[in-house]
Amino acid sequence: MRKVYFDHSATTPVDPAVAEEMMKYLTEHFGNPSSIHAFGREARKAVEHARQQVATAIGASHVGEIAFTSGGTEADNMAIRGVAYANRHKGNHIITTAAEHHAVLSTCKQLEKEGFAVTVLPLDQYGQVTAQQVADAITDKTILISVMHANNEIGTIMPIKEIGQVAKERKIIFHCDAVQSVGKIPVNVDELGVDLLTISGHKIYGPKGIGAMYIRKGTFWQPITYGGGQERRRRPGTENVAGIVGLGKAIELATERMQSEAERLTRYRDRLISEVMAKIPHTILTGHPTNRLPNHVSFCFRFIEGESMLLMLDMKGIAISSGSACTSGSLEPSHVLTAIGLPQEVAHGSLRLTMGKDNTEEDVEYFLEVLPPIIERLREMSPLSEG
Amino acid sequence: MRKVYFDHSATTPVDPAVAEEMMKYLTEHFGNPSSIHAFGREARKAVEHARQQVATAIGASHVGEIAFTSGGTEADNMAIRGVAYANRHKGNHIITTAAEHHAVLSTCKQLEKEGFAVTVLPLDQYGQVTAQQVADAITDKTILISVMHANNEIGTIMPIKEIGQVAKERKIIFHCDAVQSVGKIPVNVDELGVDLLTISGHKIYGPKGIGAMYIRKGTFWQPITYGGGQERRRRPGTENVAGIVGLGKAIELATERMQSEAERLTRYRDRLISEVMAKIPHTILTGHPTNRLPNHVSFCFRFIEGESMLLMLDMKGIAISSGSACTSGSLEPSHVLTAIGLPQEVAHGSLRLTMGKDNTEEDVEYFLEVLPPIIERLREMSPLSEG
Amino acid sequence: MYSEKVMDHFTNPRNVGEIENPDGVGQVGNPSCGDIMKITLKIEDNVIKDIKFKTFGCGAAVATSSMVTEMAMGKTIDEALKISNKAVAEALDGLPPVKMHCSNLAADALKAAIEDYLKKQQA
Ligand SMILES: Cc1ncc(COP(=O)(O)O)c(C=O)c1O
Ligand SMILES: Cc1ncc(COP(=O)(O)O)c(C=O)c1O
Ligand code: FES
Ligand code: FES
Repeated sequence: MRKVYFDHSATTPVDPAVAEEMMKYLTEHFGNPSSIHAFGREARKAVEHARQQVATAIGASHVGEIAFTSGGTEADNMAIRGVAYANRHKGNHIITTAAEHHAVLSTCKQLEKEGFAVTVLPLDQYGQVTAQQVADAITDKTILISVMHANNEIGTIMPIKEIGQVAKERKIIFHCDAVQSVGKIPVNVDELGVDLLTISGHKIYGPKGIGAMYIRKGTFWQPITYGGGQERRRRPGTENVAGIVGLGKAIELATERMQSEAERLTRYRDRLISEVMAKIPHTILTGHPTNRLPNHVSFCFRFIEGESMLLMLDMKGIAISSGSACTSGSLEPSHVLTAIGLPQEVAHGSLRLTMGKDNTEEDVEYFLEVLPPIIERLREMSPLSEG
Repeated sequence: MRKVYFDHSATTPVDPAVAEEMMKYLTEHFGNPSSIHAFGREARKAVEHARQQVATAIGASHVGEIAFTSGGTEADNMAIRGVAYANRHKGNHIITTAAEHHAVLSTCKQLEKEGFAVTVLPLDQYGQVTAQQVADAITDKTILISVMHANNEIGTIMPIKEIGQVAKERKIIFHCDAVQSVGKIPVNVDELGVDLLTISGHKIYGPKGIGAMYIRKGTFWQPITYGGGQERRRRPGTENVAGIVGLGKAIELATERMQSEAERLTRYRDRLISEVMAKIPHTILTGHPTNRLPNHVSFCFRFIEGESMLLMLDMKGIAISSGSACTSGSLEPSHVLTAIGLPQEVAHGSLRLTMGKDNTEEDVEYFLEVLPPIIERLREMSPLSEG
Repeated sequence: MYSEKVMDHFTNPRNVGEIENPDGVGQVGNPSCGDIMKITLKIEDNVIKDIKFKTFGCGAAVATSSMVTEMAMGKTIDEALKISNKAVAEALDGLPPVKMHCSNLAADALKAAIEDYLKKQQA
């Protein structure tokens, strides 16, 4: 059976070139970067090389502005709580959006319990907030703005540059979760005007369990875990050398192929959107129709439920995801789908298709062939369907 | 030149069998364990298999008592702060020892800033505390005892079982950092009577950047990072599947070879101790002479400084470490060496030799041949030396 | 995640559809999770002669619906009323814990359909 992986926003395979690099640092050059002997120095060199690769990819002026973390979630936690605690004397107000990942929203919720005040900006129907909304929410207690670059569920790209200008004018620290955008669309910390940025390895053909936080020189911030002095006292624990090497290589490769991949996948994306909308009635495109990630397609199909769709597509060899409640284990549909105004029963029928470097036009055609009869069959089974 | 790696307490090479397992989960079975399609299910299965391997290795009754972390440091942070915050209503007192790793001590120091009271038990000349010391330190505000199983710098093994009994009698939660002992000496959570236990992958021929926290069912505890619901809501973030698989395999292999390795390395250890002590005057054995890790040898050589020794040994192909200030980057010698009563100038001359599975008797002989002239040369250079 | 039996009933659901002019109709739904099950019955001499379902929901919801129709077919009303949600889950070799509460409503739908039939009989 044909196997088509269409779930690159969930995770990606490690690029063979990345895996090869990592392998060397697992077995051969296995030293602890803190050791001063030859094994340690070899590991240290690799870590600093990777740090340079990450800095270059996102246009950081100083290589020391990159700290490696155990993933996007930890970087989000570090950025938000680290800024909040370090700036408590100045104020307690944080601005974020309803589109953010749980790593940001749950962290903000926790901070609320600890006495911070959080404004969660509502989204328009496409999942965007405007710089004006951000500006209007700022008070003299505001210490942090956190807005994601591109949304994982609906692919919409936020006006980060404009928000960055507002943040700069009002002198407020600005964090951006760029987990989904890095390697797919240009990310330059100076052009975007961000002070902290979150990166995750496993979304860009690097390994899981590694990420990075960019932190602009001079930003008021403090660590949130305690231990050894690694990562310039920003993040303790023996460095995940192989993971760091993998992230460095992965972000370099992703940057190299970004433009050509973006063009190729945008073609697939637009074909998928127009053909699905044409072939299948009662379909809603979620997210912005054009201002979205090149590899990202997402719909809601009325009258049916996401998990059933997923299972049927899985039996046809297609791996895909949904924001349906039944797939989340939480009994509630995705907060993003609700925030863009979809009623619960519609959100249940969500489907997300995210393409990657190994997908071909044939994969797209296979999907377009397989999907309609599945939707039809599920609608026949559905008591909601008009028939 | 002969290459001898004698720094296994700092880190270990990944076992080729472990690396091979990991490789599969980097490239081929790369799914996100939270995904419900075939790729996700494959990854989930691997994670749960590894969880079982860890549970089995430490004698945990329930596989759900294991949560994977990004390493020993994160597990220590999670254990200590998670218990402290969750039990704040009962009391604010924590008992620990001067032997602990920074991941424990710095965390406790941070908790002191947050209003907790911490008793740091002093060590005897061998680096031990007694169960009686622990018992005497308990107050009606005590909510946590944290004592490491074996010390990384001097190899001394703590009377965990006896302390566990005290903790149980007094109904106080007991955490044990077993990073250095797991895989080297028997670790059974029920026999030791611990409620939380810290494990790190890279000390047992697994990868860096992965660890585990054992948490006994029913223990009052709360998470310290926020995000998705992974690891049964204990530790958010996409699971480091390859790392988890590596840790599972590594702990299984370490357990299998534990007894034979312990016997073999104890022979090397005792030979090293007796020959070095006999050959080199003004040498102090640090840590307990017998109640110490089988692979662990540590000395202080008077009148000389650790970093110089390390560099000279490194030029002879021997990788080894020191608790000297000059190697730590902190300008202070190891807190453990100070805590066992060594004067600063003696602590400066510390050397730690930690053996592993690939070391041979020839490595031991090579070291015994190379070390004395190095010490002699450095002493000739030293203004402190009596000549 | 799902047992082979669940996947079998999900892949080849038995008795899908809606009976025309049914003797009893039952619809239940769990608003928090969003699954809705509708069962229609044909009853003769107190025996379930035909039963069909329609379901909006996850794999477990489809499988439990299918299973309950198979279990109820040919049974007397009294026997069918004794089928519990738990029995349906067991007949499927179990459901994942997260699914136990939300997707396991098929027996309730069956009960609702039978009660609807009994009410119509009284009228
Ligand atoms: C937007 C966004 N932020 C953060 C994360 C968390 O990253 P990680 O899985 O590396 O913890 C993800 C992915 O899961 C994401 O899509
Ligand atoms: C006793 C002890 N605890 C904790 C740690 C920290 O573990 P990790 O390096 O995996 O963060 C180490 C090693 O560095 C250690 O020796
Ligand atoms: S003598 Fe140079 S750092 Fe200590
Ligand atoms: S219908 Fe939602 S979990 Fe089953």
